[in-house]
Amino acid sequence: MTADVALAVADLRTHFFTRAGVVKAVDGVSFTLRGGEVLGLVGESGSGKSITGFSILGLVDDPGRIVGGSIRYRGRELVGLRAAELRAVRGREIAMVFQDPMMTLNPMLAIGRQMDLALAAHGGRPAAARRARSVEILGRLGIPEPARRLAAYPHELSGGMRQRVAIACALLNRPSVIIADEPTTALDVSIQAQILREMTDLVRDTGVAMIWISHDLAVVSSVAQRVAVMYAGRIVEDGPVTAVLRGPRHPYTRGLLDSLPAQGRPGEPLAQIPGTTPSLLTRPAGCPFHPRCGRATEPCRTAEPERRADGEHGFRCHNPLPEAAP
Amino acid sequence: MVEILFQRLLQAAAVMLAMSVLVFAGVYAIGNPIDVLIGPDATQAVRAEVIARYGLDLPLWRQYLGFLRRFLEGDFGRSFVYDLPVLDLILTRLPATLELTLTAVAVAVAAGVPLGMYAGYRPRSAAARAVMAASVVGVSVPTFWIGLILILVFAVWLGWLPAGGRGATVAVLGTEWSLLTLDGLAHLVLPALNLALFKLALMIRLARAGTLEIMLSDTVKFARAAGLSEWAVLRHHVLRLIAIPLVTVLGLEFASTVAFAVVTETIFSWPGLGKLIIDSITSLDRPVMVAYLILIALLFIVINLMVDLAYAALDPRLRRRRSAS
Amino acid sequence: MTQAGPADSPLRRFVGEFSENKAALAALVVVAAIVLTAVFAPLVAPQDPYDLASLSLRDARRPPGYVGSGGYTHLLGTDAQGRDLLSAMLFGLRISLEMGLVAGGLALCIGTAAGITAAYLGGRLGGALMRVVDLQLSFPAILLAFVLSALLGQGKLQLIAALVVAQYAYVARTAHGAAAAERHKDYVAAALSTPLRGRTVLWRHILPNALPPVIVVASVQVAGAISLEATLSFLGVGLPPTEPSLGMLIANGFQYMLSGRYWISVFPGVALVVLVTAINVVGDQLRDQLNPRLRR
Amino acid sequence: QTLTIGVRAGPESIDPHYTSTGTHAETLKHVFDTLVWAGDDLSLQPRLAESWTPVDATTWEFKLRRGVKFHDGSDFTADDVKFSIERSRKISGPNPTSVYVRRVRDVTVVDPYTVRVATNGPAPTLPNDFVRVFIVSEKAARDYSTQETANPGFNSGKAAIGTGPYRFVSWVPKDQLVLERFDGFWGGREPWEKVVRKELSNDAARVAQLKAGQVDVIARTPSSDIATLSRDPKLAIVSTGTIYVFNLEFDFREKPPQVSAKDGSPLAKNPFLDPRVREAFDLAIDREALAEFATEGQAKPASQLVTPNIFGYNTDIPVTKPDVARAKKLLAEAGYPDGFKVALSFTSDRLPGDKEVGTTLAQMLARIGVAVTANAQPTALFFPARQRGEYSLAMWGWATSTGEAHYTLSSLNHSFDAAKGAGNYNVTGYSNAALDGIIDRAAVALDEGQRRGLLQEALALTARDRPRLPLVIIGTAWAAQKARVVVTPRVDEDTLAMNIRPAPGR
Amino acid sequence: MSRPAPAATRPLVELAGVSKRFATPAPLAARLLAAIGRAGADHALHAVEAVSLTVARGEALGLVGESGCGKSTLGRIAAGIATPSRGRALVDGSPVRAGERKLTTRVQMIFQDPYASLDPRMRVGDALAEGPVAHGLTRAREARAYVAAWLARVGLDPAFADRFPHQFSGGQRQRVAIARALAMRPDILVCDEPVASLDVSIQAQIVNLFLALRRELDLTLLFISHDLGVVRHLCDRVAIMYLGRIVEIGPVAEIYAAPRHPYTRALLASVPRLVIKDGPRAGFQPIRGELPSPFERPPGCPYETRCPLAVARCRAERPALRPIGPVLAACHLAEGGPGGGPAP
Ligand SMILES: Nc1ncnc2c1ncn2[C@@H]1O[C@H](COP(=O)(O)OP(=O)(O)OP(=O)(O)O)[C@@H](O)[C@H]1O
Ligand SMILES: Nc1ncnc2c1ncn2[C@@H]1O[C@H](COP(=O)(O)OP(=O)(O)OP(=O)(O)O)[C@@H](O)[C@H]1O
Ligand SMILES: [Mg+2]
Ligand SMILES: [Mg+2]
Repeated sequence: MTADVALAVADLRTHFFTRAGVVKAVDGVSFTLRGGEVLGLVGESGSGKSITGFSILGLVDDPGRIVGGSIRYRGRELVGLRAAELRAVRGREIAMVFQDPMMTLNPMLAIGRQMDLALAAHGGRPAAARRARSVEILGRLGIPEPARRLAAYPHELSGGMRQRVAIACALLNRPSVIIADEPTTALDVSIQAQILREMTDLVRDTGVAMIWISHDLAVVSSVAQRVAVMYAGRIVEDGPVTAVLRGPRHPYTRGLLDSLPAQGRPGEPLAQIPGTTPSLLTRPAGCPFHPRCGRATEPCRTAEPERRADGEHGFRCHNPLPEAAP
Repeated sequence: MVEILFQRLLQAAAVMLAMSVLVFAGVYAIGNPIDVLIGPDATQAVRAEVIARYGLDLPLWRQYLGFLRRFLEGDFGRSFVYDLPVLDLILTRLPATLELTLTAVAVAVAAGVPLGMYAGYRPRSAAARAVMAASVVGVSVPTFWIGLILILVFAVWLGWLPAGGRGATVAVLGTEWSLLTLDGLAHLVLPALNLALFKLALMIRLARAGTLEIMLSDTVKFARAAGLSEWAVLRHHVLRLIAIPLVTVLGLEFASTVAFAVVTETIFSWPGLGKLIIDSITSLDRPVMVAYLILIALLFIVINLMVDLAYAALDPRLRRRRSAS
Repeated sequence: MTQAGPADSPLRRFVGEFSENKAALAALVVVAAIVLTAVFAPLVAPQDPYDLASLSLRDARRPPGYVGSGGYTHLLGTDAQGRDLLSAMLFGLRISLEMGLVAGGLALCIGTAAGITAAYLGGRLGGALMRVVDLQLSFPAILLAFVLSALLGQGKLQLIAALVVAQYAYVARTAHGAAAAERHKDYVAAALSTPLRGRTVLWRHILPNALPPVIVVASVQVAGAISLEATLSFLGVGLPPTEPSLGMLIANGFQYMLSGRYWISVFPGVALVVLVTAINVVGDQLRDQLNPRLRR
Repeated sequence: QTLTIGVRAGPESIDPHYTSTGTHAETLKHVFDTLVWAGDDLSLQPRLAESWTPVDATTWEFKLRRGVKFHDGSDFTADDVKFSIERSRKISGPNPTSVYVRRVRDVTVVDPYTVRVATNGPAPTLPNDFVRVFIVSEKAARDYSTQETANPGFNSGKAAIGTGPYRFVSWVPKDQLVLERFDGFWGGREPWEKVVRKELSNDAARVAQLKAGQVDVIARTPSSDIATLSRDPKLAIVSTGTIYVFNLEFDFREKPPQVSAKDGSPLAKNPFLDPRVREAFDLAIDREALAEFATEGQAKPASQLVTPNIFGYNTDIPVTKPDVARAKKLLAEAGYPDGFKVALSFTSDRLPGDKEVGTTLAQMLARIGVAVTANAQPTALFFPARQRGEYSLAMWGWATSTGEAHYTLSSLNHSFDAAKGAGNYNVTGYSNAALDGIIDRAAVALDEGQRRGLLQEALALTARDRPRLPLVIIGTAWAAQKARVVVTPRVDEDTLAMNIRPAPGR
Repeated sequence: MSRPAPAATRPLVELAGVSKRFATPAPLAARLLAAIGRAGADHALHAVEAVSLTVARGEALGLVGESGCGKSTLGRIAAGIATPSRGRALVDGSPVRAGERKLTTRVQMIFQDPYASLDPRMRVGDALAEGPVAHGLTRAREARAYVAAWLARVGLDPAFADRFPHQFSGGQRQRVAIARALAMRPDILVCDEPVASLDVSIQAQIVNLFLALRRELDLTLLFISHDLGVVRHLCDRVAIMYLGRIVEIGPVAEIYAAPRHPYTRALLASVPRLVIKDGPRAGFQPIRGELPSPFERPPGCPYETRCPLAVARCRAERPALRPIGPVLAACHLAEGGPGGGPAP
């Protein structure tokens, strides 16, 4: 099984050294991603999902820094690589897609040009071959008349098409890992459905591994095989998606599920998680979720829970919820 | 097309009208040009005769209407001082000024944009700070002073370059250009540099501000995530994105470039429009002033038009909307 | 981000951030020192350059260190009128600062008002207003100043008027750009939908939000005003020669540059560069700090 | 062999009759000759006329030089003289050359080498006027002698045919004039094959180009640079006094616009009407100091409005010695123990040292308790404002360009009289009947000795009454590449290629 | 449906045939290029076309549709922020807006992005007090207490009045925006995607707040969202928009249970559902085809280009909204009777 691991992140810590203090955006994240697997990364806003993604690619902006941990891509350590070596990994081995395609695509360049730049960055191929590859990928993603589209500018495309172009850019160099950071959040449901469909097909057909970052549990549940729930910079629960969603062991995951409107009856108040997101600057001692947790006990206030596992289903909680009946 | 051109022409006409009224009123308020031009020994009779000959005895509005009428017939009038058609006087000097200002702008862009982009790319580096500090000096030190220092250093002390004048020229398409001869280029270097310094500082600042902002954008992050080298990111993405504000400001700054050319041309004895206009101001040569300002207004409008076209060339959003299928 | 503690007052944070840039802090200290010496010039300066009777022509154009007929050492030498250059510079700084601040301030007010109003009005009316501003920009400032001082005569007020007319257009454009961007933001729509009166929204919401870039431009404009004033002096339409501004001193000393009496022009030049550089460095830091995207 | 000269300003046209500006005449002296020549010290010398004599009170006869050729090879004759004199009446730019022939009634060709000029009334100084009357070729210029055709004809070179030592090649206004040697010049070949006159109006630019070796000679070297330039072993400085004298003029009108008490309140009457005040001002001025410090030794103290080489100069008038104590006393006696306030206006860009002298004057007047605000103005603003009578105290330079004092006295100090054409430049309202009488008599005195006496008397009277105070005589200097050229100075500041010779040993 | 529909009184909000066109003023260069034939000149953009709808007092109407279909524009017209190009927006029979001025304080709006809708340089207390003071709802002296009361009402600490918007979290900011709208004591609240930018746990708080406000203040809501789940939870009726038009409108339960319009059906099918069962997952059934450009409208049914069922008539004739069972739908193929949509 280990041979099949595409990406192994262990105890990753990425901190931002701001004037106000050190923001521990990612603070001890560990997970593994197998080839051909989709890992959903969920959690509320600001819990460190995106920074985890950026850390893997070495794209953390000033004043942020990876202060500890390891990221192994197919057994090769990425933390501490030189800039040029990292650049060779980016796009070639691990690619990334961002939330808002309008912000990520350069409005001043034709999409063909942008794809060409991404291809040329990894060298070698003649221009005609690069063009053919671009056309191929666009076609693969269900864009009609891909050859003609190369000359189009982002503003000439609909939102859904733009996002497909962004995804195409990520796929160009046949990476084996894709980090998709909320790629459908900016889109409305009907387009989101299209993209989800194409991405699942893609994973099935090419065997690429994917980290799908989202805060929409429903989306994650329909694309991912495994899920990791982040809270305040670390993963509090992880495991096969059905197991976690059917029987969450961590109260935070439970709270997330309960607050979905689909869970309540129309017109009735929804269940909500009390309190507010903790500041990553002054993280509460013990379990970071304890101020909002109905099940918190004394150890929660003092001791940080270690990951416990129940088969493939892991969680960090002193008082986990009971296992759901299968 | 016709409508747009018409609109632009109308705008040009309005600007020119305003300019000419301003100059007429201004010169009128300063005094009678003849008082500057005429010798002290001229009798009252001669003085009156000359004033009448130049039409300066008429009420201002009649002088102005006369000017307008002739202008509409395509006659800009003749210089009080030289009795030459003003248009000839200006057109023979225009190439020199254009050559100077365009070279200066080119230098400013060619040097300012890369420097500014570097300063924006590594804002906290010592080199970037040095560039920014130097650019401050560029905007703060008066042009005439820098000009003299340049002359002192490069012409007088080192003797590398001529201290002034235009040097050999080559006629191309009926106008003389010094850009095309070695001697001409040697003469062009210092004044162009002098004039460029101010713009250079501006370009550096603009390019830095734009780069600083864009380096933080998702576009750049996405490009980096695709494995693009930093050079490719700067060259292909950032440069494209900062081009539009740069072009806008350049267009706007054109008028001031020409204005500072006045100073530079004076220091370097550059036979361009700037020297002509300063001299015509000091001799109250009204027809030259009016024609010059009208020309500048025209130039400004043309530049604005070109900026708009450059927008269209640079910004695909302004280009043709391809139909969806 | 959102986790700002309540104790973290914006001002404190601002000051803290500012003082982190050592260069900017130093520049601020320089500006403050210069302003102070300028304000207290009459107390600091060895000589009163306005008192013509106290000047002696025999002391004219003496190099730094010369002991003049007044019995004291001219640390920076004397100028063409026998003025102690140090004193002249101190007083000159005063005038330059005054001119820069007054002209810059007026240009700021007028330009902001014009730009913001045009942005608020929008449409044809606002467009027409901005056309006027464009027209102003097309008219070379130097010529404008020349005509103005010819019209109004020589003097500080006239020069300030000329500088303001020459510079307000830049502020107006910046203000217009900033305000036009703010104009279409939701908080303006929200205020208008209350409904509040247009004027109220203009002053209370649009103005404060459009101001930061304008202030930065203004800090450059103060420097620009000082430098433009020097250029006008060079062209012969500056201040009266008995009221030496820094620019005036530089322009007057210009003719001695080739003859090796560098100090008459260089010392005021250096003072001008230091002052303007310091103002600009402070302005740059302010700009970077006011840019929320560069915030940490 | 090319000679490159850097001058302040060049011609305004190639037509010598177009305008009477000094620099215009200076330039065209290379191409065209005059009947009478003003020598380096302004003494009258034969040129195209070998001699001139008054035939009667209103007629002068000029004997012309023989064997003179125009640049096109044709002969110079009396017809060309008649044509040229008449032409200079018809052609007129902003500054008509007709002033030089205003006293000419008509011209008669006696024979090809003799002309007679009849004048309106006695014109003893006609030869002085003729120093500026250029002779053009009738043949070449006939078709270019209307207001419209003159400039195009001459500027294109078609009509620019003279008898001078150089012929016209090309001219770009405000840039440069190119001349080449005329081998058929009657006075012998010039040493320079080609002469380039560059207009370098900015002082620093001129000096810089000289230092950079781009020009051989520059005219009007800035006084501030003379000391350094003369220390340069490669350069030589030649200087001379000029015919320019700075003067300080008082306002004689009842209500002077720029005079007030020190607190700004109006004064009961114009203080300048009191001779004691004018004397006090005279005594306040240290002319030695002005000359030595304000102009860095380039100027000389002046005792009167004309310079020593001018006809009519009065050697008996001394330079006023400064006496601050007495000046203060006189002011007190006149009723101004605390002085008063006045604006002193002066040109700032016209003549070497004008700004410095102006500001220095302000200092000197401050010493006797007069509060002076210095108002330095560009020429373009100064003269129109002065003409409008806006100034109450003005300082500016005047040149006796005709070489005789009558010109100066009648223009500046004679009462303004439009009919007589007198006092053309007197805008101060000064009027002194006695002085007017002397000046008028000098105008028609044919006898040189008598005329000289009258002019000297008028100058003496002026020195006593002080309508305006002479300050300093302006000096001028040429700087040249020592190894290449030698310059002989001229008091009228003309920079002529004819006065520049290759350095010996070259 | 959890609550009986309010009694059929006279509607409180009435939009009568409103349209909104944006005459996109092309930049000069574009026009210039257009003039020399390099580009097609831009047409006016129809953001909203001939929409008529009513909302009864106390009712909550959800407005759902694809991004860019004109929801916000319609909301802005209803709230009196934008002037319709044609048609009128009425509250209680009187116009909301005349010329460039909004006339009433009875309609208030909550904007899509709470951060953008708060003046970043104004303390929220001042922002909240500004409107009520200007309209005499409270006096300047009492404004603090007034503001504090409303902050408390939306569940915020009254001490927050002295903070700046950036010092709040997303959910708190949205509450501030709600408090600002409520402080004007409106009868009608137009909410433009108030939960779209929030994540689930905060979204639940806001949804609960709206539920409470409806109950306690008898507010009438126009609730814009593309989150079908939230709309179902909160609203009585729902209107589905497509390309500036309403294609279906009716009671929430009816429409969710049996959508008549093929677009509504596709939309509902696209909503991702939480999958908690093991085994193969149901594939998505995304809407095929592309959205036509809002600049170039097809003459027939706007949905025709993507509709799997389209027939010739759909291409030629634009369907009108007509009653089909308990709902109104604009589809030629929809039939009356329960669940009587066109057969897939
Ligand atoms: N440049 C920065 N400086 C300081 N803190 C930062 C910076 N960038 C991110 N952070 C902090 O890191 C934390 C994690 O941010 P991240 O973007 O990973 O959150 P996220 O889980 O992706 O949230 P969202 O769902 O909103 O995208 C945030 O709390 C944020 O405050
Ligand atoms: N001020 C405007 N000028 C020009 N076009 C506009 C303007 N406002 C909106 N539009 C256009 O009108 C159409 C409808 O916009 P609107 O904001 O109402 O959509 P929406 O349904 O609210 O979309 P979203 O879900 O993205 O908020 C869009 O195509 C939009 O581009
Ligand atoms: Mg994120
Ligand atoms: Mg919207």
